[in-house]
Amino acid sequence: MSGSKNDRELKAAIEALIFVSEEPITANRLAEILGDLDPEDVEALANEVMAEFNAREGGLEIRRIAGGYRMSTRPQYHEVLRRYLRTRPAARLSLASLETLAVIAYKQPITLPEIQEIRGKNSVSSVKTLLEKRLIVPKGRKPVAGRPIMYGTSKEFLIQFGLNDLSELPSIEDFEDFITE
Amino acid sequence: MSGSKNDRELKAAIEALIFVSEEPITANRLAEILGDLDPEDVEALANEVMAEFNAREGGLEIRRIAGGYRMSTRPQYHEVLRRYLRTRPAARLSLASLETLAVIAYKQPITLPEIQEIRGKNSVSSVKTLLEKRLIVPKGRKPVAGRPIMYGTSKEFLIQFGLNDLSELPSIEDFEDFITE
Amino acid sequence: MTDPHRIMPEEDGEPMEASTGLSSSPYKVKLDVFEGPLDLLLHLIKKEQVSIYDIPIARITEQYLEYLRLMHEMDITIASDFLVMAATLIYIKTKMLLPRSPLTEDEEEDEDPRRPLVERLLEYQKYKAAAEMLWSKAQVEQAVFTRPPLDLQEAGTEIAATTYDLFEAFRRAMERLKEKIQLEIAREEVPLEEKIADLRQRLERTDRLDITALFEEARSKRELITIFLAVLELVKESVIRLVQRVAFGQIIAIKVNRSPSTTERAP
Repeated sequence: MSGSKNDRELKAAIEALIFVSEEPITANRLAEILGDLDPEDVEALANEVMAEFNAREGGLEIRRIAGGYRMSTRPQYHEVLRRYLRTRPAARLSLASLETLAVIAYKQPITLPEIQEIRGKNSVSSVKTLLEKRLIVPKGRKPVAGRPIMYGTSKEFLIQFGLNDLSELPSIEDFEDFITE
Repeated sequence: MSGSKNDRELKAAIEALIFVSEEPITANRLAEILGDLDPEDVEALANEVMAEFNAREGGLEIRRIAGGYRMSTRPQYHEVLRRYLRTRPAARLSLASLETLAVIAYKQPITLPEIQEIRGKNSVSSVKTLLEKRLIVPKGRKPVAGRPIMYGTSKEFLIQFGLNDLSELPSIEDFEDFITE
Repeated sequence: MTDPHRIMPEEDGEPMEASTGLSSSPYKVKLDVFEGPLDLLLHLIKKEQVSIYDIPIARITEQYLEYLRLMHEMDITIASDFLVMAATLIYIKTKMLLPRSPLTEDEEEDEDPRRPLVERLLEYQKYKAAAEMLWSKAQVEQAVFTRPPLDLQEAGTEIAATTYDLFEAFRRAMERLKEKIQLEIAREEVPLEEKIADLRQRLERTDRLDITALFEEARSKRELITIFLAVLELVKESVIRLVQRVAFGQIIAIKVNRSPSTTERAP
């Protein structure tokens, strides 16, 4: 086992590289990045990193996959990770959905054709997403030809955006300074 | 230090969860996922995981950020990682924006006119930049004439500045010493 | 304390860049560094090596005004904040020249007129220093990397968007709509009069126009309607008459010769 200061630094760098790499990272690649070192030396060091890391018996392990090194969780914790993935808060709304939601929030009650007129693009799937997320709700029908459904924001919408009521939505005037410039 | 089989398993699971979580994961969240455990017990275990993981002095470390735990590379390896990931340091905030951010961080919730009063200059473009970078968020309205929007720092702010919570900011009085120089 | 200006050049600062032509000026380098009146005052105080707690107000005011004059000469737009501060300085200077009121026995009421300004400067200095602290913290965080995002499917309901995002999304949609409308109006604005004039001109060169081909020139429904209206207008004015040889066939516009002596040459 290498004990020199330099080797310790190299091994730590290898560990960091394995961690950030999206794909299994090969010894050749590691050698190249670390400054044209001998790939065999680097492989020996990487194997030491792997052995020491795995000897800890923590929740993670480094394995050799497809000719490279990869850090992953140990299989026995997959159950708990699945539970985590199920419960984790979702990322942001897609830009399309956010925009559709914005148009509905500011122009409610509003029909699908009207939304599409403003956005200049098909908004069917965004409206569907927003309905599924319960951020918008149908608000009756518009008394025009075809009697299209009108949509408005829900209570869930207020909760998620931390609004007391719709009057708290920022208005153009609030951000006027930012817009004119 | 906990040595029981059960605790070892729990700690390994915590390590795995910290690894997979994209955002800093809180002790409450960990407790919930691990099966409705006492958050305080989980926090104690997570702190042990963190201490043991960091004692290795490898290329990675676990830190408390934005109220949660996060695994990341150690700062001293940034050069080699940047070479590998081909990233440049993110565009820095301008001094104007940082100054505005400092005022907001220490005086939150604060309105635009109040920020301008302290800085003695127009701060519109800085506030806009900070909003766009999600470092600050609107925090309701001030119940005065015109009901101006108040701003405060976001979770993203804590993450980007490596803070666990706002109390980790040095007190503003500490900067008094800098004045007379 | 290091000077943050040196390590961190301004990116989106206020328009204060000193222009060329005055490179010999000792002020030039400093000018592109100041952002606001408080920064300028702090700089002057430092440069003159005077105490912030006992500012020689006449001297500093004079220097401050000198900077404004210089900025003006260099065609730098002077933000109103600077003028407000100039007024404040002059006010303080005047007040200091006045003899202290002998009637005022209460010490507090007869406070140093510089005091509110000094307090503002002291307060502002703290945030300048705090900004530097934030800068160094961000430096450390930028040297840290996290795991690449795992390929996981999205689920859940919580939304990470603020009312600002919502407002921005709405504003962008409305702006797009405005642009679209303007574009359409621009296209519509091939005015009828122009179309009529265009047709008249063509009729000077030829006696007959293929209306079907004319319609095909239209790049939009709007223009098609404009052409149609122009043709109708010319028919109404008896400049042309329309002839169609067979049903659904080509429509030809034939110039009507106003001269009574000329007979129509019907097809």
